[in-house]
Amino acid sequence: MKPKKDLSSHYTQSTPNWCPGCGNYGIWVSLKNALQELKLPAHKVVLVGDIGCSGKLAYWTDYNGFGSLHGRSIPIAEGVKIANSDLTVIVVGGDGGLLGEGLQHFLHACRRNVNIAVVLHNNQVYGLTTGQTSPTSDPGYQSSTTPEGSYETPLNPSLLALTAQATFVSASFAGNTPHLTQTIKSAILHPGFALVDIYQPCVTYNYINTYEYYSKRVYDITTTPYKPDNRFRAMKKSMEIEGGEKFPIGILYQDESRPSLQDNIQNRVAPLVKQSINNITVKSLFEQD
Amino acid sequence: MKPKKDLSSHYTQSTPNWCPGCGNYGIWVSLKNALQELKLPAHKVVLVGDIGCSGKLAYWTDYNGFGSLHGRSIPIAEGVKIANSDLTVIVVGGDGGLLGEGLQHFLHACRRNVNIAVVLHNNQVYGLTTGQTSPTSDPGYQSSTTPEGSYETPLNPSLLALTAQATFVSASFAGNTPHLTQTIKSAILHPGFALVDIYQPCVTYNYINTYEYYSKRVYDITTTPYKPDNRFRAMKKSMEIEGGEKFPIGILYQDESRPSLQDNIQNRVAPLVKQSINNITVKSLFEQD
Amino acid sequence: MKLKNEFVIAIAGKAGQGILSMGDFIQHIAQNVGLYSFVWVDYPSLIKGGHNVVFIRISDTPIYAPVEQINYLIALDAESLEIHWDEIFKKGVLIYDKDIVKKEISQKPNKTQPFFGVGVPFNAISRGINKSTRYANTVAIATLHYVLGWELATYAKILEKKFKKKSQQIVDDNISAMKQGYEYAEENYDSIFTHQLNKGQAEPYYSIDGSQALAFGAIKAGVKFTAAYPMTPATPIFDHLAAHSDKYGIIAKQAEDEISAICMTVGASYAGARALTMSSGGGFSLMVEALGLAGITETPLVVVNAMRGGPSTGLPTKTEQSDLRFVLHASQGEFPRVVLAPGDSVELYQLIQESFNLADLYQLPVIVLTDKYLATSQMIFPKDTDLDAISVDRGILINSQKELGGDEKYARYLFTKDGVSPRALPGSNGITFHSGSDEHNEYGEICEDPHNRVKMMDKRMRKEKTMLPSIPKPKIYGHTNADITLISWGSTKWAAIEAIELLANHNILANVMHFNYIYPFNIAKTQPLLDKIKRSIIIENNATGQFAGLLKQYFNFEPEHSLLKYDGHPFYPDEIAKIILNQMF
Amino acid sequence: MKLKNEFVIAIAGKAGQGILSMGDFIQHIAQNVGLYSFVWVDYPSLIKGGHNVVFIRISDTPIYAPVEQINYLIALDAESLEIHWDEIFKKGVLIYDKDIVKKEISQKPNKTQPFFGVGVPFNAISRGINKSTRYANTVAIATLHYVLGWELATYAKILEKKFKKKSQQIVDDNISAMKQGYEYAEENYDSIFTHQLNKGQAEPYYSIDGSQALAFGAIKAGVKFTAAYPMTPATPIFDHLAAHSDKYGIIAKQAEDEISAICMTVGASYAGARALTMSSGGGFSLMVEALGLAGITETPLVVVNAMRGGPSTGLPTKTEQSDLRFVLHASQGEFPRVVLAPGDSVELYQLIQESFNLADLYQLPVIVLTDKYLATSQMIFPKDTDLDAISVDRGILINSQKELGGDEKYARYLFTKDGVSPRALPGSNGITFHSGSDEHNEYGEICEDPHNRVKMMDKRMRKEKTMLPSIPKPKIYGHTNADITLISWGSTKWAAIEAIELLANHNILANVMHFNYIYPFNIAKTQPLLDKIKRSIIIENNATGQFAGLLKQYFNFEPEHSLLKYDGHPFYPDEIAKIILNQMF
Ligand SMILES: Cc1ncc(C[n+]2csc(CCOP(=O)(O)OP(=O)(O)O)c2C)c(N)n1
Ligand SMILES: Cc1ncc(C[n+]2csc(CCOP(=O)(O)OP(=O)(O)O)c2C)c(N)n1
Ligand code: SF4
Ligand code: SF4
Ligand SMILES: [Mg+2]
Ligand SMILES: [Mg+2]
Repeated sequence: MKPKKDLSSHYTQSTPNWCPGCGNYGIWVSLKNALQELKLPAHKVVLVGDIGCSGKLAYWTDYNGFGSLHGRSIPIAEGVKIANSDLTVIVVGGDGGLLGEGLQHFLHACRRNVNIAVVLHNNQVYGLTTGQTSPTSDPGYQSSTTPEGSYETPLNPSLLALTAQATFVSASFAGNTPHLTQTIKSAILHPGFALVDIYQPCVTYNYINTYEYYSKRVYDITTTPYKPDNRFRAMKKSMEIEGGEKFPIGILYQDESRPSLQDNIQNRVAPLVKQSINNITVKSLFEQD
Repeated sequence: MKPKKDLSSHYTQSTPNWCPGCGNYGIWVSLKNALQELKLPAHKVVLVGDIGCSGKLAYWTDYNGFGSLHGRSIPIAEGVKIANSDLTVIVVGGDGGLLGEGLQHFLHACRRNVNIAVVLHNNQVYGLTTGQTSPTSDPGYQSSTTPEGSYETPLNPSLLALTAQATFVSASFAGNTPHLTQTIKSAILHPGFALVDIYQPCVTYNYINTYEYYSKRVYDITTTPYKPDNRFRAMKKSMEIEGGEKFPIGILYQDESRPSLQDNIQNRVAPLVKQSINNITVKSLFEQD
Repeated sequence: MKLKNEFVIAIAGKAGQGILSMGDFIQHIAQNVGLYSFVWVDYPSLIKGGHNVVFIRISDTPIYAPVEQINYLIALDAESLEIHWDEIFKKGVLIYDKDIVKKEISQKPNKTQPFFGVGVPFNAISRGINKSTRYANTVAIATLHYVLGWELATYAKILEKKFKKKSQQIVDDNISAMKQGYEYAEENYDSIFTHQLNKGQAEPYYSIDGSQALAFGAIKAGVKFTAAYPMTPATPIFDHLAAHSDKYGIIAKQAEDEISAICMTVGASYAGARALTMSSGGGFSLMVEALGLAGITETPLVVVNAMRGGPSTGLPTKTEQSDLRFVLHASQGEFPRVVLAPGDSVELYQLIQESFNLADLYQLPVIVLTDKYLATSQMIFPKDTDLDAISVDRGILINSQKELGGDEKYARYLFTKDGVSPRALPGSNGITFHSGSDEHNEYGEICEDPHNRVKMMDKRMRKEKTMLPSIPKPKIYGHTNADITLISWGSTKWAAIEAIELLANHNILANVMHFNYIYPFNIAKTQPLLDKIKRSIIIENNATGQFAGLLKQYFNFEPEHSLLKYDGHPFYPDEIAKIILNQMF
Repeated sequence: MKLKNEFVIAIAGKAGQGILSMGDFIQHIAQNVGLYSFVWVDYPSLIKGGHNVVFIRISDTPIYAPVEQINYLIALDAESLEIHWDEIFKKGVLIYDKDIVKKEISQKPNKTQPFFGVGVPFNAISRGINKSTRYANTVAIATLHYVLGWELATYAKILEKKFKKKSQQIVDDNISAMKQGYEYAEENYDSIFTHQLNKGQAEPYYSIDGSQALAFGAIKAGVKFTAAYPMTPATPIFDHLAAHSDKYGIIAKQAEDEISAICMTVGASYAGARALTMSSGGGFSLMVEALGLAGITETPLVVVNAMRGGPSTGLPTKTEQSDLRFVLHASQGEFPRVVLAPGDSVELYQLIQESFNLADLYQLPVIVLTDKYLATSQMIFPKDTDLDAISVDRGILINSQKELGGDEKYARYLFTKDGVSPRALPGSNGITFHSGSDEHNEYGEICEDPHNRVKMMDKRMRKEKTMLPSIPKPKIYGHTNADITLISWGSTKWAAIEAIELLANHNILANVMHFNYIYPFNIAKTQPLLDKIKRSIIIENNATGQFAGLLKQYFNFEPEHSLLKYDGHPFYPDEIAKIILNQMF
């Protein structure tokens, strides 16, 4: 295929422009690797980006990308998936959008067990708006909006997802792309709602939760006897991070038995975009009254 | 004091008009008893009502009442409390408003540990809009919006609150007014965010979760060795309801040690409504630049 | 005001007393004997109790509007009697339960009681049959039959039809309740036939409410996905779609809030399904941001706003037309949109289909305004209406790289003369593309170049002009050059049209100019019509004359008189006529 | 276009290269030597990299607007040079880093390079000092000094003041970087004084941006609570309030979303604290529902919408005036509101105070429109401005049953002539009351009575008339009866006013009619002014002429010409003058 007409200008953001060293690069690479290794045809994949540094990723791959609204990427992804179940639908967004502005959507998508994968770029800060405190910021975190330091306890994404009965809950680290690639693959393959909570250093604004900080604390749960088959045990495991010292990464919980939204609707209606709508007759609706 | 001018007409809702037998009457009585027993002067209490059958309660006591918006009673209550900490601020709302429309506010108020009590009229249905499925409706619940039966797993209010680190989490039953009165009293006295999740029969639309249904299943945890001093144990306890057979009522968890929002701000700022604003000088702000 | 050959039956009582189904029975009976009917309701925002009324207007000529008159009142409780005492017409009839209404009611009219009184022990008779009050309403309807001089055959048939699914016992009990009620009235009251209207030759029609008309139209248009959050009076539309979802292959999803509802809808539409969301003003308020998302991503979107009394929670169960300016300007920034306001069941059925076509053809959001009055009134929908008149037009859709012809990289936002860029759906073979809410270049890449910005804004805005051929001028009802023109939009249509005849009785030649395509205006086609108007009055169910403001802004047209109503109730033809007579002639 | 005795310095580079602080230094220096300054910025929506520019306009006469000219360009990277090459004025000067800019630059102007070139090894010199490029910007500013013929004393003082808190070492390093840069330029380039502007007699002024002006005004007005969710370009207002919260007893709460932000604000205001929330259009979209809550509960509310390029996410860091109609009609139903649009730092400081008074006096929501341009531009704020000119007026507040006089039960929504009901706060001794979003009677009880409904609607709407005395007419700048009137609103004020002089150079007598009170209009006072206009042009930073639409609707006034700009940038006086000259004369 011909390359794009050259529309590039100093004003066009055609390629990744995250800050040098930003953890988003690691997520970007891992996501692309995961999709490649899964051999998914590009036109059958849709990345729905939230608004934030993280969400821009949706514009920067050769897959379909839809840059949505801050906090609303999940319900938009749900609509895309329900309309065309042949598509692999992946949400890329940040802790501010998915756990602040759009927290309700995140939790309701969990209980709905809708077949999308949510890639949470958790940098514990609002990046694109220049460093404000986020729902996952550490206690005491100082920023222009909390000069006195935040006194709200951080939200725990994995624990929240488990509480709302998500069927796939995992965590990974932007600094460990092989692990992240694997985890994203499993999330995409999971038949239902899947969360990948990714510790993502923001090198420009977050001087606390750095590469070094995470590297010291993350550990791969597959190196432990842990089994991801019990929701309650998974909760306990996910709560380890609340101490701020140990960050388990890997699949914390997976339940493939619970019917997904897809399972629940496909036996009732044909794939929506496949139905012909040209000669629908409604007379019977008028008559039955 | 003189009585109100008689404005009553067939069109005025001056007194409770819930359906005969509605669980809201039990909550109404219990809340009034609790406030009376606490001897709080009427003018120092503000009930913030959500929109729903439940929220109308705010219009129907001799305390101050503010009928807010569907799903928004919590942030409004937060604003009231922050502005005037002398007020006792209580939210009355339903499962639809507080766990659907306004779920994000509920969880963020928990982590904020703001000093309000939330009285959740949990009838597992949307009452005022005539019986649709709610976030706490049982799996398979049928309504006009889910004729095929709901296939989303219900949310667990207490578990959610605990996940978000609420410092007071309790449950009670509209059919047990003495217990409910006690529980609401403890919630109001708690120094921080307090949830009272109330099983409330909706006699008109919910034929599953009836008085009988709950009466059979609720049990007072004070009759067991259970101690409400451990968050993780409280989670386990709160999850009993997910089986649909056992509904523990009473205080599931209380932590009075964590500083409340009030504790965090009062040492920094004088009560907002008490400050005089008549002769504020700002010259120094211009100068420092 | 003089009566046509028609009358109004009002059934009043508390929510939960089953007055709606009584209304249905009576409407069915009238329809079965060849009479026209129009049914509207008035109820408060609470579940049980309160004061509820269903009005059934019956006539041997077509009728499409509510009127302010009660010829026959069936009072199911004492309160209803108090409330409506003064509204019952002279020589009208009050039908009540002897045992419930303690007040002394005389059989014949007198000074203090200008109407007849017919008291029958509805509940006692019912109890006599099965120890419950279950059949009291049947007794009441039977009594009405006696009063109207209707024979019971039709009613019996309908009872049979309705209840035999349940059990023969119930059918028999109903029949005997019916007979006993009729006989009791017959024995105790001499017949009063104030109206000799017991049959007619009505053209066959369906009696459906606005929510059904809109839902049926959406189904016809091929809606495959709908998401919504419950809100009066929009919910019934969703319920109808949900009820027929399996048959028509529709997914109807109740969302956690309206933000999610509209976002799911945008997502589904982006993916290629015709998608609809609906709410009332409060829910629409939460949809405002995503409306702009559809605007800049050029995603087809149809949103129904079923208006009710505002502001805020306001009057949840009352009617109003006060969201016009709001929906017209909702969301930050500027993008093209369409606003439609159907005026009756047929327009609802057809314009919702047009909405889906417009949304697809021009890739923009279309907002359909309806209101509580339209949503809940059972209107005449002529059976000879061509249900297939409007065919589906999805606009330019690219389904594969092949269709692009050549190996050009697909550009979602290609600059085109008419502003419409060929649309591909995600999943199209060999095509991938980007789109989003940031300002973008032709490829959908984030682009802040000022020149590209202006070109892209102009491309989007151009669509407003491009669509003008699809935008008709307002319809005129009545004499083309009348002395006075009544201007209506949306639901005020028929109250205005029926006023024409009432004015004719006073030798005033009136016509109605009805707008149902609200924005964009086809100014070229519309201005001449407005310029031709001699005298004018605009009729709006709001307090600030919102549509009048548009006429001023876009046509420099100022109606001579403006009739605004914002008490929560729809317009009645006679109140319109009265105002015109008293204040303009 | 002829130059006044003024010039513009542009500093261009990547985000993260510290161009903003360079701008501050230069602005401070100019101010210190008695010159006027105006600083504006242009940057993309990304964190690091991208192309950022800060413009410092310097003059010996007051200046309040950006101009489209670059006399001196300090290019911190090669790309900046490419982008601005053609914009550097004839005889202007390019200041660059020899080692970074590979391109051949000649010292003297020539055909291909109409400007002078002064290359100094910014980074090399810095590295020479402490092995880092930390002092490169100091070198660049020193070079500018040589080029401008400014002596270094002031700069040295400012460096000293700024850095001595950090360490004497840093001060010394900066000073030597400064000296070396200056000497290098001196040795290698002969002096080019294109402007003899190295001191002036400027009236003392503060140089503050719109966000500061607004925040300071809010603090002055006694704002005690603010809640917001971060959004460009509104966030800085919140940040300033947060920064000074301890000193002024303010609680500044970052909320989980904008819905919570406005709801907390309404709650705080209901409880009696002056409360403020702010966002840009996207966040405002989410505040729409609660705006109506404030409307019907008659709770004072002040909301700032700092506009940016729309629709949707649009152009997050660019300026636009495209939310006017949106905020004017936002939320379902009808209720009175006020919309203000300040045009400069002093108006921002004052009108935000007026907003709090209006909100309290008439118990309604007030929306203040600003934009990215106002929010981020450092404007002249004359030191002799009376900072205490506007005193706090909270309207009628009842603090106890006693004040009610007598033992009448307090009615929150008492029907009054002017529509304003005496307001009590919760917690007032002996008083309890109900209020809410449902339509209500005088006691705030839910009431659907049609008569009460109409009275209560009329009571609320009446406040729009009641407040008219508080609403001034638009201000006229320039000759009272000019040949042409430039109509501005909000941030287009000064570009228009400065155009007057440019037009005067062409013997065109122009004036400016500036609107900062947008709604409600004081029609009686304003119509005569509009009627007096001979010829007119309206200037708006949007694509559809939103304010022009209002003038048409409310005054039947149509400007002869309309100048619309929607490329994300503010207006420049000379582009306005050019258009008028080319298209109207
Ligand atoms: C409705 C709305 N509110 C606020 C914003 C401004 N905004 C853009 S990005 C962002 C937060 C980004 O934080 P996060 O979601 O964690 O993403 P990150 O940049 O950290 O990857 C905000 C508040 C917006 N675009 N829309
Ligand atoms: C923004 C908005 N959406 C929807 C509604 C309509 N509405 C009113 S009450 C209600 C739900 C009531 O359910 P719940 O919150 O559980 O209260 P309940 O009536 O069951 O006590 C809804 C959806 C509304 N008033 N506002
Ligand atoms: S601000 Fe932080 S998150 Fe955003 S691009 Fe820079 S480093 Fe990455
Ligand atoms: S509908 Fe249900 S919740 Fe509402 S008043 Fe009736 S019984 Fe109570
Ligand atoms: Mg983040
Ligand atoms: Mg409920």
